[in-house]
Amino acid sequence: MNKITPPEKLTIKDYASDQEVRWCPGCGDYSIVRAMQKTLADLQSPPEKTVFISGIGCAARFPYYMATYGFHTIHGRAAAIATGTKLANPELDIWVISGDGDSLSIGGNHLMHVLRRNVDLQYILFNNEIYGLTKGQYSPTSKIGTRSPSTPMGSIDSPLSATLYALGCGAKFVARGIDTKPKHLPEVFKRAHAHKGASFVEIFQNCIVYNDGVYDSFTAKDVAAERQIEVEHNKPLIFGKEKEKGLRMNSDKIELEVVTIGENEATEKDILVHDETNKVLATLLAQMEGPNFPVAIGVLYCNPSNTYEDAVHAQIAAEKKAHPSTNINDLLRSGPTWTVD
Amino acid sequence: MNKITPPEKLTIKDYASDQEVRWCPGCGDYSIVRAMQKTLADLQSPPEKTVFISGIGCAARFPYYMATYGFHTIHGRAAAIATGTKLANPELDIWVISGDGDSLSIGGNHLMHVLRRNVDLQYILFNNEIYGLTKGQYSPTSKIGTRSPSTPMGSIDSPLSATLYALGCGAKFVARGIDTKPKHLPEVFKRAHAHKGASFVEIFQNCIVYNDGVYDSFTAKDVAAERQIEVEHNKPLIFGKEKEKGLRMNSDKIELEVVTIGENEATEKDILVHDETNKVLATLLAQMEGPNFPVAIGVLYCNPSNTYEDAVHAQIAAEKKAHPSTNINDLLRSGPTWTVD
Amino acid sequence: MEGSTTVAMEGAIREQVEDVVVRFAGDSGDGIQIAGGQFTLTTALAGNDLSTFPDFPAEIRAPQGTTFGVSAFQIHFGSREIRTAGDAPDVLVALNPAALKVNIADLSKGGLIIVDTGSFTERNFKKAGYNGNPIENGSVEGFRLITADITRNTLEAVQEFGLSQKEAVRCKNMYALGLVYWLYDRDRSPTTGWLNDKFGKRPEIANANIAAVNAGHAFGETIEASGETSSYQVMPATIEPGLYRTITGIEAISYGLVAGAQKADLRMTFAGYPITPASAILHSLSKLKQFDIITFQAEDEIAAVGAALGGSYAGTLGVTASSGPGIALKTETIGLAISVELPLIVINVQRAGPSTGMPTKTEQSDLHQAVFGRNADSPLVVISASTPADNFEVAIEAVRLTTKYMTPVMLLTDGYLANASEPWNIPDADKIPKFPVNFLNDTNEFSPTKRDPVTLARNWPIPGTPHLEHRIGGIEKSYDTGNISYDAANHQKMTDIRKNKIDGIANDIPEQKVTRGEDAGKIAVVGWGSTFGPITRAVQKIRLEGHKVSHIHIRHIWPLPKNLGSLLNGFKKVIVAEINTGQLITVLRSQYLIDAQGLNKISGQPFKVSEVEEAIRKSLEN
Amino acid sequence: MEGSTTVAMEGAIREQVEDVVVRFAGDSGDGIQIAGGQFTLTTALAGNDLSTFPDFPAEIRAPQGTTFGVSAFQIHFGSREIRTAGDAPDVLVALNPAALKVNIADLSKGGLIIVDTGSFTERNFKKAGYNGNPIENGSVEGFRLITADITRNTLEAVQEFGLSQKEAVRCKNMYALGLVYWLYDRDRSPTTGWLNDKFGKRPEIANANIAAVNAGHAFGETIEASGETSSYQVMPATIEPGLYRTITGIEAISYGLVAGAQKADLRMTFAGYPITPASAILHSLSKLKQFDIITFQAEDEIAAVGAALGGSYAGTLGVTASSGPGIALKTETIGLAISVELPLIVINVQRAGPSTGMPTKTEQSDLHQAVFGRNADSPLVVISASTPADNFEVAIEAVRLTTKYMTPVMLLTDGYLANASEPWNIPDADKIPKFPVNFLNDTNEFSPTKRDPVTLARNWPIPGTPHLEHRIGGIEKSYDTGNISYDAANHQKMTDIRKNKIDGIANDIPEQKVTRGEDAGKIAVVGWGSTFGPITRAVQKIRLEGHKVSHIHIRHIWPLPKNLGSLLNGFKKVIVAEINTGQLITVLRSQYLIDAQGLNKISGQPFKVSEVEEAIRKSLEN
Ligand SMILES: Cc1ncc(C[n+]2csc(CCOP(=O)(O)OP(=O)(O)O)c2C)c(N)n1
Ligand SMILES: Cc1ncc(C[n+]2csc(CCOP(=O)(O)OP(=O)(O)O)c2C)c(N)n1
Ligand code: SF4
Ligand code: SF4
Ligand SMILES: [Mg+2]
Ligand SMILES: [Mg+2]
Repeated sequence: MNKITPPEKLTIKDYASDQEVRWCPGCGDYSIVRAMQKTLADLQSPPEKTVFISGIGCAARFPYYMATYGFHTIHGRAAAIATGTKLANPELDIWVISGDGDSLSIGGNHLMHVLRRNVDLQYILFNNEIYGLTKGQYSPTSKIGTRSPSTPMGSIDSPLSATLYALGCGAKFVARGIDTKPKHLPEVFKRAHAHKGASFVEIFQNCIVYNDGVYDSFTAKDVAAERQIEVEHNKPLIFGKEKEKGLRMNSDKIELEVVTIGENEATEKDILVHDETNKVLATLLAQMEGPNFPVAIGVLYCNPSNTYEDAVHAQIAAEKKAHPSTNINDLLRSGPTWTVD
Repeated sequence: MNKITPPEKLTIKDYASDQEVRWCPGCGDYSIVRAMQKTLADLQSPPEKTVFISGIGCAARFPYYMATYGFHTIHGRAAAIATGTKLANPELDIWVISGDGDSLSIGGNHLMHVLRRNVDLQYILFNNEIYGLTKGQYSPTSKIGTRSPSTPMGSIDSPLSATLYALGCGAKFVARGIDTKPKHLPEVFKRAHAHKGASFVEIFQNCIVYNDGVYDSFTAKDVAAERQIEVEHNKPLIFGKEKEKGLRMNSDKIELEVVTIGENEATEKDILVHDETNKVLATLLAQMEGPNFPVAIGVLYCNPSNTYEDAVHAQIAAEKKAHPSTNINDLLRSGPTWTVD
Repeated sequence: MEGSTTVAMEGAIREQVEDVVVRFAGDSGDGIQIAGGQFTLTTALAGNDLSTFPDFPAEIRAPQGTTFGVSAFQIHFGSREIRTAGDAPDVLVALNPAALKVNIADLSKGGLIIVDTGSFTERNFKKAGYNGNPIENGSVEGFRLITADITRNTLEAVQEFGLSQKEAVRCKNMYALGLVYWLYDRDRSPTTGWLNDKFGKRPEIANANIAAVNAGHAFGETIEASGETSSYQVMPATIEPGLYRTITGIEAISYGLVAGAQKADLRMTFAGYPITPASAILHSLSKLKQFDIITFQAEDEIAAVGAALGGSYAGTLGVTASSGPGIALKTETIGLAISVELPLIVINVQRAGPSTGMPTKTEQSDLHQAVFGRNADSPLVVISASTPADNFEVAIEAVRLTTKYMTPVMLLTDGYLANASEPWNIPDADKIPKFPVNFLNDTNEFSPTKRDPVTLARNWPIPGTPHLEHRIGGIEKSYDTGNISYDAANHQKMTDIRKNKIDGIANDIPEQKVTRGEDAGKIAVVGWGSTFGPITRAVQKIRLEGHKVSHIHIRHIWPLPKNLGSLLNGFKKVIVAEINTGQLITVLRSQYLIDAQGLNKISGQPFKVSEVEEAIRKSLEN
Repeated sequence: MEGSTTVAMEGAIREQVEDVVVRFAGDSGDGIQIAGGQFTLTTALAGNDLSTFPDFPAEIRAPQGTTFGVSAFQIHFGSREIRTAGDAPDVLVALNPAALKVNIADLSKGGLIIVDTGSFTERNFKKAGYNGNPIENGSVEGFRLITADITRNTLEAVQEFGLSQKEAVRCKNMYALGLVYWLYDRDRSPTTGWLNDKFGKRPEIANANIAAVNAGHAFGETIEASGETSSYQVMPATIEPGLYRTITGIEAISYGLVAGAQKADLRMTFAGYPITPASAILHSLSKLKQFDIITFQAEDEIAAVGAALGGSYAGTLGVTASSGPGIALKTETIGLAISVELPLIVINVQRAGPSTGMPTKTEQSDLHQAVFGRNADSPLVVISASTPADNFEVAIEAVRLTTKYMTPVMLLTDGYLANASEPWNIPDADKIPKFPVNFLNDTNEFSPTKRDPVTLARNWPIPGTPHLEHRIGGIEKSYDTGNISYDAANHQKMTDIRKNKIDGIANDIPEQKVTRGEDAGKIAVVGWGSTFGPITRAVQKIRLEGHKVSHIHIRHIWPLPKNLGSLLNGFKKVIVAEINTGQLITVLRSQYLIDAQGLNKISGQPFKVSEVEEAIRKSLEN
């Protein structure tokens, strides 16, 4: 075996593989892969213990571009495969990479179960509200009226909210990011990584070819400050160019409302403080949509609980203690036997 | 064809098929089938237009016992098959019957999509927190610690809440019932039936063989009044033997609390009035669990919206208007042609 | 009973018989399987060879007394080699009218029926679909009969132990067992011991059950004394010396997997989704966690095979098990496993289909699915077990091949084999050769698709290994680098490699042996899987008549043993007996262009020996 | 170019050639498919016979200039019958260095290369993996060359129309097209008309493109005048009279389904889940809603086939389409359809595997999956299309069989057939026989499993019909009543019925015809699906040399035509040519015990005529 001395500190470049990137020029995926490489460098994640597992789709090509372990599996099943990998070796640091079709169309059930079971991995969903790889059909997150090759008259089914779905599945960590926020996104990734258990991150990602500008209403530079709210635990839920707006709870209607501080008797005291352990608040934040509400990004919910693989291995350890013999001959001879001679 | 004059009014018996019922004696499914037969009789549903479509499981045997059309399909796929049936013939009145394994384990994804799309059918989930038909393995709704043939040391994964899941999937109608409430259950069924769109009903059902008494903590006669709350639209959320308890919103913590009217300054005015169109309230109600909270039953959420099959057929109608010819020869000759002679 | 002589015994004269088939039958709540299990153990201890067949009702707990709620357990035992659970019962124990109704047609001519008259009520006749009492209306004509009010007698016998009525009635099965113990002169002490063990914490129940066994036995002695009926004796069989146990197919397969993983030096990731009759493997492995086995009940079959493959990816032995419809769902992922060349064992406990079919009934109809049932050119290894105990060896073979060749292995067993049990000469596990896996950690000229020049298996670098970071996936990959490749010539090369790798395994499996008979001759009866018993017995019987008929039983279905073609060519006729409409025969005909004829049965039941015999006779005549 | 003579033409001397293969290639953003499409239409209008093959890159939009972003379109046209897209291009249009790099190896000896020197920059050489300019460093040696700065010339030609730079550059493909129009003396007016139509709302774009076509053409005339190169002429082919159009496989299959549904008097429920290359059927039917077609993009393949089956249950024609991995997911539900005996058409647009494989490349490797790929004994009908237009007829046949026999039908087509196009003598739809479905509404002795005594098809009572309320499901059902049945004899009977029903369809399909050649002879080359073109051309060529070689092309894969066995027995040798490792051959060998030999290729590419020829020659020699 060659003796390779690892460099003192791994840089962003050390996390990039030698494979030519095959996304369309201008695709939002480029910035996400960069954000991920930055994240790993910031975390100094050991490449040999880091595994990217993906399904199928443009997003799912992601593992090829990382100089870590990677498994490009089949459509919709990455969560299930990753569960097996994590159970088999809890030491591995697993990131699942998936698209909105991969995760929420064919793979919705596996996503639900990996979240419910709370397997310790990071599940990153690139939501471009479209099927990129198969050339632009509408997806379960596409807005009503989306014209696509399979819906030439416009789509008619209500889109699923990835984040609300994750909360409904019992996820213990739910966050959101945007492809074009190179500073915010790595921070979200790091929070997801720090959370022990299944961490769900939805990234609003622009597909320049089949769904260009689908998030412009809140990501375009000129409107971003008014249309986004970066939530942070224990910090007031304020936004706007001058941080002049905030969210207030209307407890009669049990719904949020946007207020401008100083207007209509709204004071800073009225502004809700984000509590990332409150699931109902997370639901309220996740529900917010333009044009009347800002879109919430950051960690909407984080409420750690026991992880699945820990419990699995605890049972194995207990059984090993209770039944120390692993001699096959003992096993075969358990129960009634008799001798013929 | 025989001329059969239908009786003036169909009775409960007219909805029962001639097939021998093959559930275990004492199974909760018996009362559900009776409640359904009563519902159909109350509604005078035309048997020829009524279709029961089920997956596989004890619950899924249901269609055999109804004197209507029935399709006992395969495990987890009833929602998908029913979607095709409804699209093909929107005149049919479709009930999907399923178990917790069928719906939330293998079939979770189809359930999500039928709810999201809002296909007009009633989806009835018999939740016995166990796999009955395959002899008692734990299910996605089983409580942590459930000992079963596949979890001899107790199950370790957090159960899914069927109701919260349905809400996360974007369901427009979410209700709950209990097998042993022969008066309440048909009313829930009727509300589900009246709702145009996908109606989701979770029934707490006792499996006497593999999970007996799993709901006793709130269904046992002696505790029911204290541990259940029957919610009704526009009515205050009160419960208790003397209707002396109620639910109050704590808007600082954004959570519900149980109060006793007259105690600790709690007045009737503090008690929340149920608004079945409020999704966050539905989420709060669905989250309630014993011992500190009563379990909410009845219609938690009902907020109708366009149905999928209506939109599908509206597009077809529009295209028929726009392109009235259905002559195949015209179709074949569309686009550039040339003559060889 | 094939041969019988009368011998003088101490005290009584017992008719000696060579082999007997007894079927216990009753309501599913009657404890039939327990009685059967105890009788099996006792019979094994008495030195008989034996084979058993439990037949569960499809319903969990059908309403009492109905025909579809009848549970049965059949045991065939004898002083000769026993290979099947028997064509027709010589003795039928019917604990209620429904049990009589369902089973009487199978009884051998002049067979003995033991009925519990206590359950012969008008209500039960009706439930069973009888018009009146079958004992009185001629329904049992031509059979011998022992009638006993087993219910009442049992209640009397256990009265003193103060059980509840329900508990007391539950001892009925032990009374019936005692009666059959008397009939075949069996030692009651193993059952007594077992009862004391099982109900250690509730001795009153143990004692009541023991009292019931004794009462049943005493009842037999009484009627014998009265000359009504006589009892029998079945001498010990000549059995290879060794330490024995009874083993079911499920136990054998589970133990085989555990042993195989240990031989491969691997931990195991077993992921399953419940389905009859495969769930039992999940249950059984769930209780063996101390062997470093992760058992995972997945959300569906796709997730199960996915998690197993994910487990293999991480460097454990990934295993999944299901039955036909579940296997269908796994095929896409199996294709991925073929493409990425990772170990994966897929166990199919076959059941009657198509679709949901008859889940509790057996069939061998998934061979086509195993060999051909995937999109694209996607060869894998298919092996099969032929007796309950054989599952042990086959499971180990599956582990050997999957790890040595980095290929999925499909292991075919079936509902009959899974539930049936047989006495098993317990092997010495230490003598089973090891085949430890070496994960790659050589970084020299590393490529994930580098191959062993002989086996053509790619090497196995696992996540966690420094400096071997790489990517795998289901897209076609370069032969050289493992990177994605759409190159035409490369796809040809990779397709060829995948095929050649599997074809080459023919060099690493035993040559096909002839189970019974000569290496050439008039007729070869070819079988695979659970038809082993009836075929081998039928061939034995025909051979005793002097015919040159051989039995060839195939374990390795794909690739087939190297010598199989020439072996089959040595026979004038080849009969392929299968519990399907003709599946192995498709493979044999296409591979060897042999005009094999099928013997097929698809009724959810195993072959009877007589059916196979008859087919051979017919073929001999032509 | 197989034959060429020189003829005097008005003004110029044009070399006359019998057939030519032209390949347009460039970056995926270069509009190659559009240029190809236009050239095809014009060529068809000129009276040539033709065949085309588009070859898309796997990536959506790979970085410009890379080899994996190259898109190509090949057309083979001639004055004789054309059956394939051609073995090797005679002319290669390379709009950038990467296109040259990827395609040059395929070019025929001495072929003509047209390059856009405007794209031949250092940066692009590097991206294409060239070390320097290939035109200068000997890479194009042995070929003829037309170099033109197409980019600059185009920009100049369109300058006056005031387009943006991006829009102007996009006209490059039209310039190249104009040049090739000159090369083969083509009429430009169809393209002019098409451009005016397409860009009706932006006439400046239409005009710019027209100007580019004209400029390209003019460039050709200039270099011809200078004597540098000469142009060619391909005379019209002798083609059966009729009204023609070009049709792709996708169009043909969609129209066939629509026509079939109309002939059956049924509405259609088409449910699909996107997958390359099958998605195009969903797209195409989505635009035909006026024909009472419900199109449903399901959440996955399982839901898609489920919804299709649900649609059939309700009394519409349920259809689903996918490719290998998606079909794998559908198999459990197909089993249900077999069990409940409802119509269901499953279209498999095959692609290269295993697993994700090479989604944009073609293969015929899902035949095993279609015929054998389900659990249990679960026969269904398998049919296949052999040319793009043939999909039309085959789709109608699928509708006929699925409704008449109440059975799923698997229709095999492939990526090549789906995307390729050919001229089509448009049939008169009114002459296609009707086969209207009659839903049961007779309540007399009703049972859902009542059968037609001849076809063995069960009747079709649909929900909504008064007094026919009944239950169906995947559990085995009684032959008589349709209720659940676990009876052994009944399962045998039902299994037999399912098999006999499908086997019996052999009486209702055309006998196997010989496509070319005698009904008996030395060699039969047997094919199915998209190998039709190369096989038939190869056989034609060999026959011209006087050999008794026949071509037999099979449409009905299961059941096989009744006479096929005896037909094949009439040949000394049988070669089965397939784009897989040998799948139809398995079926033929096992059915007929014929020692057929396989001709196999698995590179994601169709056969070349020469490859088939060579195989036949080799076989003739032995
Ligand atoms: C079983 C299966 N079904 C379908 C496909 C085709 N397919 C590939 S990717 C994809 C959807 C991609 O959408 P998404 O997950 O949103 O990823 P994106 O390309 O937008 O990043 C589909 C339908 C497949 N590869 N396998
Ligand atoms: C594809 C497939 N997988 C597994 C099974 C086995 N199976 C039948 S029912 C069932 C679960 C039943 O649980 P649930 O849906 O909760 O219904 P219940 O029996 O409790 O009413 C399973 C796993 C099957 N029939 N098909
Ligand atoms: S198709 Fe869309 S998502 Fe896919 S690579 Fe291109 S821009 Fe990105
Ligand atoms: S197993 Fe449970 S759910 Fe199933 S029929 Fe019996 S009691 Fe009911
Ligand atoms: Mg997407
Ligand atoms: Mg259940």
